[in-house]
Amino acid sequence: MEQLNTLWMSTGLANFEFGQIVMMLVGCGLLYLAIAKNFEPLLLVPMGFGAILTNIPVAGFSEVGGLLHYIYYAGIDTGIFPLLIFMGVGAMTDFGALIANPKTLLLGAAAQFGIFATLFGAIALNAIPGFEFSLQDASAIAIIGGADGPTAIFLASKLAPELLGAIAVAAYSYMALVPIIQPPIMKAFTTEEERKIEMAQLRHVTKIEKVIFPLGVLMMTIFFLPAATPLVGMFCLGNLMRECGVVDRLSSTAQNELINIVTIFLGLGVGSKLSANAFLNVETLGILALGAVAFSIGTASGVLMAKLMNKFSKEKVNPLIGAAGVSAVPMAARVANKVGLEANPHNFLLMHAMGPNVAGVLGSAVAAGILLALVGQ
Amino acid sequence: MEQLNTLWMSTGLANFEFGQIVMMLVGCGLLYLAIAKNFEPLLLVPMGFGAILTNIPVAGFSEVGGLLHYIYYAGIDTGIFPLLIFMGVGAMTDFGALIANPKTLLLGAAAQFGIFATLFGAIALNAIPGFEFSLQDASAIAIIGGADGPTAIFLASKLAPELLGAIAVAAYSYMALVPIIQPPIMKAFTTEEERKIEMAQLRHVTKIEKVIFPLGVLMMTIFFLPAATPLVGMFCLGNLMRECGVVDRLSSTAQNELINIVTIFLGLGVGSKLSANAFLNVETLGILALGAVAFSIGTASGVLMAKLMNKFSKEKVNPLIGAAGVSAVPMAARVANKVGLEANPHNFLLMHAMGPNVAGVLGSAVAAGILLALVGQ
Amino acid sequence: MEQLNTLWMSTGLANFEFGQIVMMLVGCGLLYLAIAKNFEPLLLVPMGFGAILTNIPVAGFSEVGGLLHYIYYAGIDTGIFPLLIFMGVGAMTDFGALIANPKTLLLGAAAQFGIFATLFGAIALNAIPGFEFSLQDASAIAIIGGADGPTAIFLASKLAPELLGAIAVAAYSYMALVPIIQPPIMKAFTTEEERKIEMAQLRHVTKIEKVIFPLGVLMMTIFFLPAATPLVGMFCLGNLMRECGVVDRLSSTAQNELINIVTIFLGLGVGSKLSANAFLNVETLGILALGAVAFSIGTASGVLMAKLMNKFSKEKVNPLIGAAGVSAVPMAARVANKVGLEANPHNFLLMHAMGPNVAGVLGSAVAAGILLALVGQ
Amino acid sequence: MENLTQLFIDAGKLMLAGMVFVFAFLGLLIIFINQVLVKLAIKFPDPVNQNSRKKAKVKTSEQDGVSPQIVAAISSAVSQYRQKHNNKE
Amino acid sequence: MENLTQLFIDAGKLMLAGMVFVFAFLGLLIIFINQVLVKLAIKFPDPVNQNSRKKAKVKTSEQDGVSPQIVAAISSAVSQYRQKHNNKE
Amino acid sequence: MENLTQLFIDAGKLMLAGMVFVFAFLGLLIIFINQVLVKLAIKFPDPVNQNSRKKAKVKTSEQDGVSPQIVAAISSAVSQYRQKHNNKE
Ligand code: NA
Ligand code: NA
Ligand code: NA
Repeated sequence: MEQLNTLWMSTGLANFEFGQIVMMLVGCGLLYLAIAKNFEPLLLVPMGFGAILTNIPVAGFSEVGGLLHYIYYAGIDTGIFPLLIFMGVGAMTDFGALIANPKTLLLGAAAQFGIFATLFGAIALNAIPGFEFSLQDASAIAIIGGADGPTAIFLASKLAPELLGAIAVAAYSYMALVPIIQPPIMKAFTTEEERKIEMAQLRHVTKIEKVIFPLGVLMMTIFFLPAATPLVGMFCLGNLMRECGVVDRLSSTAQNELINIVTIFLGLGVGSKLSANAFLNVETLGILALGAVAFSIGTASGVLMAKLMNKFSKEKVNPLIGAAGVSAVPMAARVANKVGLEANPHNFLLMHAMGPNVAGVLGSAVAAGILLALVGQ
Repeated sequence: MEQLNTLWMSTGLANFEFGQIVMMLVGCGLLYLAIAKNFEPLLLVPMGFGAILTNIPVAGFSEVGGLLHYIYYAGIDTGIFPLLIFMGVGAMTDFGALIANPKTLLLGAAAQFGIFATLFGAIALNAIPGFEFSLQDASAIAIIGGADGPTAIFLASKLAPELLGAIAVAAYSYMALVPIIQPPIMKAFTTEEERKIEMAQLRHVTKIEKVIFPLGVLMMTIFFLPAATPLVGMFCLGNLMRECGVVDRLSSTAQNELINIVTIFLGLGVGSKLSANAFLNVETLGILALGAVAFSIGTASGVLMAKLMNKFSKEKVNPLIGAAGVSAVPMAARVANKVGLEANPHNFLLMHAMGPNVAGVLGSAVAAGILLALVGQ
Repeated sequence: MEQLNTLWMSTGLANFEFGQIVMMLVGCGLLYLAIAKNFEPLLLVPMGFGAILTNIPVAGFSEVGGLLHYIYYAGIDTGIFPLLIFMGVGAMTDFGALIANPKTLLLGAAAQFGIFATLFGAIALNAIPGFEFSLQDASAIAIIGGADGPTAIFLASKLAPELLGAIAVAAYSYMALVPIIQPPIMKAFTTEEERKIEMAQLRHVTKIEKVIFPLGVLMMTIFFLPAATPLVGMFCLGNLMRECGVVDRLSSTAQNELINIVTIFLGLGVGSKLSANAFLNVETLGILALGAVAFSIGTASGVLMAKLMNKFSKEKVNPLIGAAGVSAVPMAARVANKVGLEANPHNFLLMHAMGPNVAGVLGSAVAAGILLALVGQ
Repeated sequence: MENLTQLFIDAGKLMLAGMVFVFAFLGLLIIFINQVLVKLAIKFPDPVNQNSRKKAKVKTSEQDGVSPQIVAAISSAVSQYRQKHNNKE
Repeated sequence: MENLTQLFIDAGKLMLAGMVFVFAFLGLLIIFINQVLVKLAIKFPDPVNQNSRKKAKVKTSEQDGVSPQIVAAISSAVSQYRQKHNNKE
Repeated sequence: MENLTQLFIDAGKLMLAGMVFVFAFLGLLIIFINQVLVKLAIKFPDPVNQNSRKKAKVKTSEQDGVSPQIVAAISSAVSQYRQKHNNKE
């Protein structure tokens, strides 16, 4: 009967390509990591699901007229979704610990070496046949070292959209792996004594400081790095709404319903870039390797910077909190706290580590702006 | 004075066409049913209001630049709104009763005969002068028998957008009329004895079953019916977010704020298709008649299937729950429970009826996929 | 090193134009008024921030591809955002006081003289060299006298988009200044005796009245002024959702999450029109002056109308509540209450003032419709 | 200057037409309220029974010490609270 | 009329193919549940410990009179309430 | 190969310029905090009065047994709960 034949010809079974099957397994793998291993589930659940949907034969989710096509072009290609996420993250961020101990900004700065070293590493990979990363590609890959999801997605969508899928997978996977990647590096670069250092309690930060801070950050970004103002600007808007105290209902919506809605769409849209021909190649392996390198170098740089600061300052800093400079808020700060407690059960570093942690968010947004200004056309 | 004259010439009174007045009364009728009779108010309030707005002379709500024009083309023509609603419905759906008693899937399958019989009936109407339904039109009308709002809107927007208004009115009206349409049919096809059948308590369903179930449904849809993956995929995404336990804030947003926002827009957009020349014709009468037929046949098929199953199985099924196979969640399940209680005051069928009820949702999404695959171009 | 040079050439410092700096200061001024002085912060915080962002050199927020460009053209140029805000405001509005005392509609009508007198005034300004307001421009400016933010933004975006920034600044600033602008005018036009007038308690308003009222308003607008139906229609939809009692979850979303999301975007989008060449000119000064005139005339007209009504009616009206006819809900009603208490400590006018207050919202929406019908092309 | 005179005339006409229309419209609304709504209110008064039934319900549940709705609300609030205070993004 | 006959034949075929497919699909789903899910449920039963631990937790906190989560929920509800009842727009 | 060398040089320059800039930027932020914010904090300390007033308020209401805000919050939570648990879609 021709109807059943037409139906059969329209089935997935009759139309599967090998690469699509593999990519669906990748999508299932992401779902497994998210659900069973709790790897950044808020993004990886929709992203893994999007990876499955985009690889369905015949259905055309990512072709003109398909749902994921609309989502990608309306929200990610334009940069709107990562910027809205960033606004929500800004509304969730408390800069109090950073303002109370501004020196920790240097730790957040040092950890960005993970980004720029990885940029160099990505170019170095070109020496191996099969790799042909342009400076744009290398920059987009390097931002994985920023350990900040929306920043990575924003930059990759501008500089190397065809690598977006792999970069997002790497960025979120390593952010989830922070508790496994960081501790050995932190211990390798510190002595038992250093890990025991206790830090003075942070001073009280007044409301006006918290209100003026995001405006000051925005002004400096305007003066020195306009290319970073989309990211930093939306982040500061969210933070200002949080701290100013007169628009609590907007702040609450930005950090709850709005960020939730956008997260679902962002995940689906990023997942739609996980197609076989964009993901199943040697470059993806290179990106995954470089991502691990980036996190490791960033962690080490933060720790070493803290040790350097201790050479020049009376007030000692526990070098463990330097590792939190990679951002990955608030996971990296919690890791610093945990490793600190292992060395000294009375040493609570969490609040101290929040300083470099949020400094790392600013640092990687600034780094993204530099890359946009220098290699974006 | 020319200003007052210009004002007069721009009034509705000076520009009304007869059809517009009638359609406004139809819109008011929908509002009346929604508010006074509680007919699916969440959709019918915005839809009735949209019907009024779209028929205002001069205002141009549904012309280029008008609000309803934007809503319709951004959200309904693209299919985005019904798919988002379906995601939210998925996040609200508990498949526990279905997994505990999988046989009830057959009831959900049987009830879809309401769809395909109606398809045949719509073509049969062509024998009457004045009706000229294409196979596409007939398919879009038939889906009313699926008793599932977003599925009907999605399919109609793809196959017969000019009939969308009438189809949506029929689908939601009959869904609201389920407590009136179904009981006489249920009683006509069952004996008092059958209605008294008590069913064994359902087994406990574990978390892993509930997590894997939506993924299994999606995989089977991918293998056998990719054309249904937009509907089934978004439904399963919502259900996975609900059950996986790691993205509760996304699941909550999907079933509350997001679905509410989209419902307002969906109702307005569907209402905008209730224009006089699309609605005030004999075809609408045909659609309303066919819709009633579809619900009745679906109900009867579900009941008869249950009786057939009892012929071949030791574990008896109360045939009343077969009627819930048309979906119309959770109204049809409640109706089955109520009719069951009339026959046997100790017989609580609600949980048992939820099985065929949610099976009916899957069944009509599958049926929609079949129609898309076979008659969509 | 060329990289640092490229970076320097891309900094804001190397690219600033004088006008951009001034406009950023204007943006900071709006933020100051919003945060420190509590001037309509829900709109002025995102709007002030948007003014800063749009004036950043190099970043191109409001150019093709920029975030604010997308927001403006998707939401404000189309009119969607102000209409959604208006729907939310409708869902927040209780017409009970107005229905209980319908005479107060005349106060809301009288206060609209502020709009039409200002229209005349704007044309009169053309006598001064430097001003060249068209009838469209004058109408958009005049609507400031409506004391209703979304109405002003909607009309200005249709009639004079290049003046939108200045009009929004004036409208929201004067709305915030209502407690300062109105009392002296109210006292100047009333005697101590009049201010002491106590009013009878309002009758109970039934549910059916509140449900039918928005539909009646919509019908009258359709009959007599279709050009006002976008504004009035969305307002009435929100109000109907509020009062009908069967779609509470839609109503709640419309007055919370949806209005919050749209407010953030609306503020940013309006702020993006605060560019130097559109704002830094003598016309802006004219607009600010005319705005103050509009509020003053509207206040006086409302008060005088109340005194006139007292001449012809036994049941006396406290003329102070006439001032609430300008709308600026609920601030103007509170001001009337406060001034009333000063004259008579036992005289609570708040509920009585809510009648003209919400009548003013309808009145200015009607006035906007008239202007659209007569001077919109 | 002629142009300005014309504009003045137009603005004046607009002012007059506008105020006439606004008063006519809101005046009609007064009639609508007095003629239609008030009569509707008399024909369909608010259902008193339902309210008292509701009150009765509430009373019963309050006699138990804690209303089940309040328990539900609090548990819902707890779950909302937990959700909102999860780790960011 | 020929056209109508053809349509009838097409509709009939569609009906047949559709019902066969729907039953096949949902029938396979039965097999999936019985063969896959049930076995998974046996292999990975719901963690009983965790539940009892949770219950224990709740008990402890209830013994204190007021659970800290309820306090948190109420304060969250209070702040939500305040927010939502701010002056409009 | 020449191309690769050039890329290496570019990457190296980028690395250097980037790290210099990041340190300069965040370093300036330190100065901003120490020079501007700290002084602001001294000039405009957090209003102590307001806090103590708030505390006083809370105390008063707590003395009544149940704060009106908590009552409001619970009733709001109840209505939210009801709404969310309405029948689907
Ligand atoms: Na970072
Ligand atoms: Na169905
Ligand atoms: Na007004």
